[in-house]
Amino acid sequence: MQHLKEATPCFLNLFIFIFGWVFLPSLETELCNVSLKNPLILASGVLGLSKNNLLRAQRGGAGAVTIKSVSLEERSGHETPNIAFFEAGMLNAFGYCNPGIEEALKEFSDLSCFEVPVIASCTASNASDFAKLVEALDKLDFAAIELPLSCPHTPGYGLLAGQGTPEATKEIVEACRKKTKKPLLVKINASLPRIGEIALAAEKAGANAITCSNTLGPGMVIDINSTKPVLAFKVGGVSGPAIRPIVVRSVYDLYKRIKIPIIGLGGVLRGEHVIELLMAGASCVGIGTAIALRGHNVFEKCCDEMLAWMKKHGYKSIGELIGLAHE
Amino acid sequence: MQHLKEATPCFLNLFIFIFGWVFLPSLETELCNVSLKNPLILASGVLGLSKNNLLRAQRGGAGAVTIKSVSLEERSGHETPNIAFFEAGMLNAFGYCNPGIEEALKEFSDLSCFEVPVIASCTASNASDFAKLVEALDKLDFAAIELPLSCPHTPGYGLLAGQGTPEATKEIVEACRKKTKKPLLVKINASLPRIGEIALAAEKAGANAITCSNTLGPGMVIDINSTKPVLAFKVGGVSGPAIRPIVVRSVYDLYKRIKIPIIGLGGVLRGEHVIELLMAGASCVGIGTAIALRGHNVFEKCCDEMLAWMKKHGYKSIGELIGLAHE
Amino acid sequence: MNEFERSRVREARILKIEQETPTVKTFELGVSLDAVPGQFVMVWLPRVAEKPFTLIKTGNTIAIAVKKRGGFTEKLFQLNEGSYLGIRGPYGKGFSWGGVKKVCVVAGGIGIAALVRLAEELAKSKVSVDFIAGFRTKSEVLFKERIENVANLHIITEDGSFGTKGICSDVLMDFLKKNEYDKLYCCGPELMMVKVLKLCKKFNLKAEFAVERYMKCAVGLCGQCCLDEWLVCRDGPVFSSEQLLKSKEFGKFYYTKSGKKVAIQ
Amino acid sequence: MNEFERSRVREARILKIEQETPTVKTFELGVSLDAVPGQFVMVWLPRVAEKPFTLIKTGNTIAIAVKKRGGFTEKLFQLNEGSYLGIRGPYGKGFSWGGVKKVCVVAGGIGIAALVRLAEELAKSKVSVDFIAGFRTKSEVLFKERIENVANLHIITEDGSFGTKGICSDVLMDFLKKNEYDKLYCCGPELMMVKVLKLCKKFNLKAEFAVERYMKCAVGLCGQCCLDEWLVCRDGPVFSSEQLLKSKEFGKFYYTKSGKKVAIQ
Ligand SMILES: Cc1cc2nc3c(=O)[nH]c(=O)nc-3n(C[C@H](O)[C@H](O)[C@H](O)COP(=O)(O)OP(=O)(O)OC[C@H]3O[C@@H](n4cnc5c(N)ncnc54)[C@H](O)[C@@H]3O)c2cc1C
Ligand SMILES: Cc1cc2nc3c(=O)[nH]c(=O)nc-3n(C[C@H](O)[C@H](O)[C@H](O)COP(=O)(O)OP(=O)(O)OC[C@H]3O[C@@H](n4cnc5c(N)ncnc54)[C@H](O)[C@@H]3O)c2cc1C
Ligand SMILES: Cc1cc2nc3c(=O)[nH]c(=O)nc-3n(C[C@H](O)[C@H](O)[C@H](O)COP(=O)(O)O)c2cc1C
Ligand SMILES: Cc1cc2nc3c(=O)[nH]c(=O)nc-3n(C[C@H](O)[C@H](O)[C@H](O)COP(=O)(O)O)c2cc1C
Ligand code: FES
Ligand code: FES
Repeated sequence: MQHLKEATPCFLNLFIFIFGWVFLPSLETELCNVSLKNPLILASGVLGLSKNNLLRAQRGGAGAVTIKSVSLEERSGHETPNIAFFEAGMLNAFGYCNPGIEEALKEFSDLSCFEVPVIASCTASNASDFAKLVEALDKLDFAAIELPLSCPHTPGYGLLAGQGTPEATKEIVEACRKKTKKPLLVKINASLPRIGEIALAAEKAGANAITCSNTLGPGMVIDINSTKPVLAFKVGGVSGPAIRPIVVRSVYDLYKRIKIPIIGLGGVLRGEHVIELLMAGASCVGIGTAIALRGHNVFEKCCDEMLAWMKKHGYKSIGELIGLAHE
Repeated sequence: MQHLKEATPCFLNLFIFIFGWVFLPSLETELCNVSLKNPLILASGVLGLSKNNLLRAQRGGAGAVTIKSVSLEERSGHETPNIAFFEAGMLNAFGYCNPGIEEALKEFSDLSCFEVPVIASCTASNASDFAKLVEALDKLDFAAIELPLSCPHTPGYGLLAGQGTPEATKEIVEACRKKTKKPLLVKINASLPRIGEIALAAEKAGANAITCSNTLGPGMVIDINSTKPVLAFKVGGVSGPAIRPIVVRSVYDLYKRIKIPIIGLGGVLRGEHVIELLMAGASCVGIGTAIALRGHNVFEKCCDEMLAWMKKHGYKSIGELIGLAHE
Repeated sequence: MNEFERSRVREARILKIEQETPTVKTFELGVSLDAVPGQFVMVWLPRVAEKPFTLIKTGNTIAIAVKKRGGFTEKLFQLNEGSYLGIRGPYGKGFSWGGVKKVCVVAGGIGIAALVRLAEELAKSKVSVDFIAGFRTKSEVLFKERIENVANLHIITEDGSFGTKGICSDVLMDFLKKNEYDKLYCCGPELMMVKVLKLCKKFNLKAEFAVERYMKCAVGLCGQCCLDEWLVCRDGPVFSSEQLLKSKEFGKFYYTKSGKKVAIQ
Repeated sequence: MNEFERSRVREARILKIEQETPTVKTFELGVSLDAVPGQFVMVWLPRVAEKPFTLIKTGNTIAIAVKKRGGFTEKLFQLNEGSYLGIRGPYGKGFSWGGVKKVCVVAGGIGIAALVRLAEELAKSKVSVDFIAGFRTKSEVLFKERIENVANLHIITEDGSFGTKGICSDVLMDFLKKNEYDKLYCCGPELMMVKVLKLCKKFNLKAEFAVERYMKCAVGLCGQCCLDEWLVCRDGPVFSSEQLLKSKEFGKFYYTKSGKKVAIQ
């Protein structure tokens, strides 16, 4: 009897453990050998100017956070208005405002306050400047470095510097690859018809993952009462719900063409949208604009929605969902 | 006295006439020398299978109507689902279902029941087939013929046949130009980065107007509960509010590059959206998807909204609005 | 919620399947939906197709009655309970019965699916209902108990194997002679509906008919389902006798999957 | 209405301009808007820029008080009645005054713009208000009548040309010694607010401060307006003394247009 009495709680624990293992879904995952508590990544340029900004996103439940893209020199960016809204999303044209690499190196020199991986992002007009930035960022504790070759609204950068081609992608990624052993993420633009070739070029040149997508377009919103485009720069990149179907299709296409993982990004508002991108083939999913709608804990909210859906439908892990729409 | 008594109503009439002329805005306009009672055109593929369909749009207030694109042979198109919705618009992949040119020639042989111009639309896989279709359509009473070189979801046609390049555009438009004196409208896709060059090629080859835009993307909507893309063809062209800013920007860009008029098309739901596209540089504005939201009299509703806005802001004619955002 | 949100696919797994007749199964689906009798939903079987079906039950769960005809319905018949279906809708304009006291309902074959909820709603509104239901043969008789509960059911079979032998329109003539109705409701093969419409005209009786056309979008965009200037998905599927008497296509033409206009035989 | 709709630019033509002091003009704008005192709008002058301004009037029309500082405000000063402005908002968290009976309000310079509606609302809630308003010199005194109507106004000028000579924080010390307040509200130059915060701590008085930071998006996306982990556009501009006492950046750092962190002098 004594024997049994002691054994009971032990059995119970085991039972609870097995029960939990069998029935409770987990959101844990990994990207380029970096483990993440959930697949949600704060998109570059949204918050991310300062460590404090990023801490806020961490507190809001992000699985990883990305800094705002930094350039060699300080840039104050385009004049305001930098954003314009329409009923299905928004346009932005900040023009890569950022304090420059020197300030960024100071701001992000100590990342010990982060419990989640911090991803760097840098932008330049040519391959050698990209390489310089990557070399500098390599020295800090970033988990990975993202190269946005796809901004649609900053003269001298991204698409407006002709970076949205397989050739330019190859050149830039190769130059950066020499400067770091950290995972390199290449951010592309789903607006382009040749994304498959661009992603393949990045993969061949040594990129470790593709982020798809930057803002689309560009687009324009005209305020008819003043007869003027709202944005000071007139045009801006489209983000939010409006772009999600195009991003889903792009991720779906890339999943068939490349072997490196994909970060799906664009128009995610809810946990169900995260799952949609995972099923299309994304390994992780970025969130930006949704913060304006659902607050800084949108990550937490999406996680709750994902867990509820996974429980209801009997999925236990993120891995089961990735690429499921291809089957 | 007698003299005066008789004169009064005459003065009054004159006064009312002048008052009307001074204060009441007019929506009348013209496109390629065809006069229109308002600048709203039923988009191709939306209704347009039959004369009856088009009569419904005419009754709903359209200033002109376009038939669904017709091909040489009968096509039953893609399997259903042909449409998929998301919160900011929809995707369609009908795959150019149509009864073929022979049936179309019967259906549209007598257009005398129309009070508004009827525009033909035809689609083919190559320039010589396009020319055959244009030759056939030229015989009927269509006010113009539209060439959609931009469908993103039908193998063998539009973008999936490589028609979205300046070279292909030139070849197709030149071939069609030889077969008709009617205005030729070339429909392009704002998803493409080179729309300026494509439109210029069309203009040089003899096109009389550019319709911008076809559906964007393509995009994909995945139903996460079944893990499957909703559309039978998996991907489809995006229409509705989601695409409006990209269409506005494209029209704005084209207005600076080409001399022929532009038909702005994409995401228009309200009169204010029509005015936004006119200010961007469109001479006329197409409406498609909005019918699903606001019914077949969406044209009438948009006209009312335009008139109310024009009255409030002191505009008297459509001509005053075209390109206003460029000033 | 705008029309876009409303038209997103919803999960509607099959809760229960019943073989009602050799060619008809009913499917109860796990999704909650309200709709007026006569409205329909688009039913999607992933990787197969999406087709319109009338709702024979609404509320916390919904149900449809399906007659095996071609590729899609055959695939539906192979499904088991628990299988995934997606639905969107409800779409269309349903029946109306304001101010009526005594009505006649005429159903032909699977057309009864559009009328069974109507009969129940009419009974709830204390309307007296004569329900004439025609089938090919005894084994095809559908919803007998459900309709007997709410209406005076008169079953007709073409081969006389059950109820009166004959076709609906013949029997209807008798009913119209003997009774004073406020309104008539009808759904069935189009040529039968044409006959019923003629009788209604003769007896000066107002009526509503549920019409079928090939449908693709169900939101009034593709033009596929047109009947004269109307779109069946949006202006119908229920049309009034006044409308149909003006129609040049009712009973005469419909449009195939490609949009080709063909004659109804 | 979602946040996207809410943030679309609205036409807000200038109805009335008044030169209040040599450096401050008030603009009444033709747009209807409700907002809590302390909330702000983004004001867009096409082809110039878009900047944040507190609402000093809400309802059928709104109004802002603008101090001429740099490029944008200079352009605003050149406008005439009838000129076009666009606005979006209101944004941010305003002041709260649940359960208070007697309060002290401390305004420095144009900071009074954030507090004038608060004083009026407090008066409506029968709260007794001591309002200390500091200005550089007599000609800069703003909203004297409006505030005298609803509060005990104590004007202070740095050069003594009107009211008490001195700075707000000195005078405030006296008030705190002589009165028992339930809460204090403050807006003004940040270094002045730091001093007021210290006094509040000393007297164990709860307080709320309206803080300024460089703003671009106003919807919590760009990170430009951050104060520690908070975003002034979304979590502020009104912060509680508890929050600010924990802050490592209040009174010390802000971020310039490029996002560069610089010290406040
Ligand atoms: C508003 C409406 C409500 C309907 N309600 C029911 C119902 O409750 N029960 C029921 O059994 N059937 C109903 N139908 C018909 C049903 O949609 C078709 O029987 C079904 O689509 C047949 O598909 P299939 O592939 O099995 O047959 P097929 O061999 O493809 O076709 C058989 C017949 O069905 C018609 N059909 C096929 N596809 C469609 C389509 N997409 N839209 C319309 N007709 C089509 C064809 O005209 C053909 O005559 C309804 C149709 C409409 C328009
Ligand atoms: C929440 C909030 C409410 C405000 N309410 C008022 C008000 O009611 N009345 C008023 O006169 N001023 C108010 N301001 C400040 C006002 O926005 C700036 O004074 C104005 O933008 C100065 O612009 P400028 O181009 O004329 O001057 P600049 O020469 O560009 O700058 C002068 C000062 O204004 C600040 N400033 C400039 N641009 C911005 C910006 N986009 N966001 C924040 N600060 C900026 C700068 O830090 C600088 O110290 C408010 C600011 C904030 C953040
Ligand atoms: C305000 C804002 C600023 C952005 N800045 C950057 C940037 O600096 N670098 C970058 O790579 N992407 C930038 N982006 C793009 C986002 O990272 C993201 O790719 C895009 O917004 C789509 O995602 P969303 O719909 O979830 O916002 C920015 C987006 C927004 C809305
Ligand atoms: C259901 C549907 C069918 C369409 N079919 C065609 C077509 O046959 N030919 C064509 O040129 N465009 C076709 N289009 C594109 C439209 O003409 C239009 O360019 C596009 O939908 C954008 O406008 P909207 O947002 O107002 O719908 C179709 C669009 C829809 C929604
Ligand atoms: S099914 Fe498309 S219009 Fe009716
Ligand atoms: S102004 Fe952009 S986050 Fe506050």
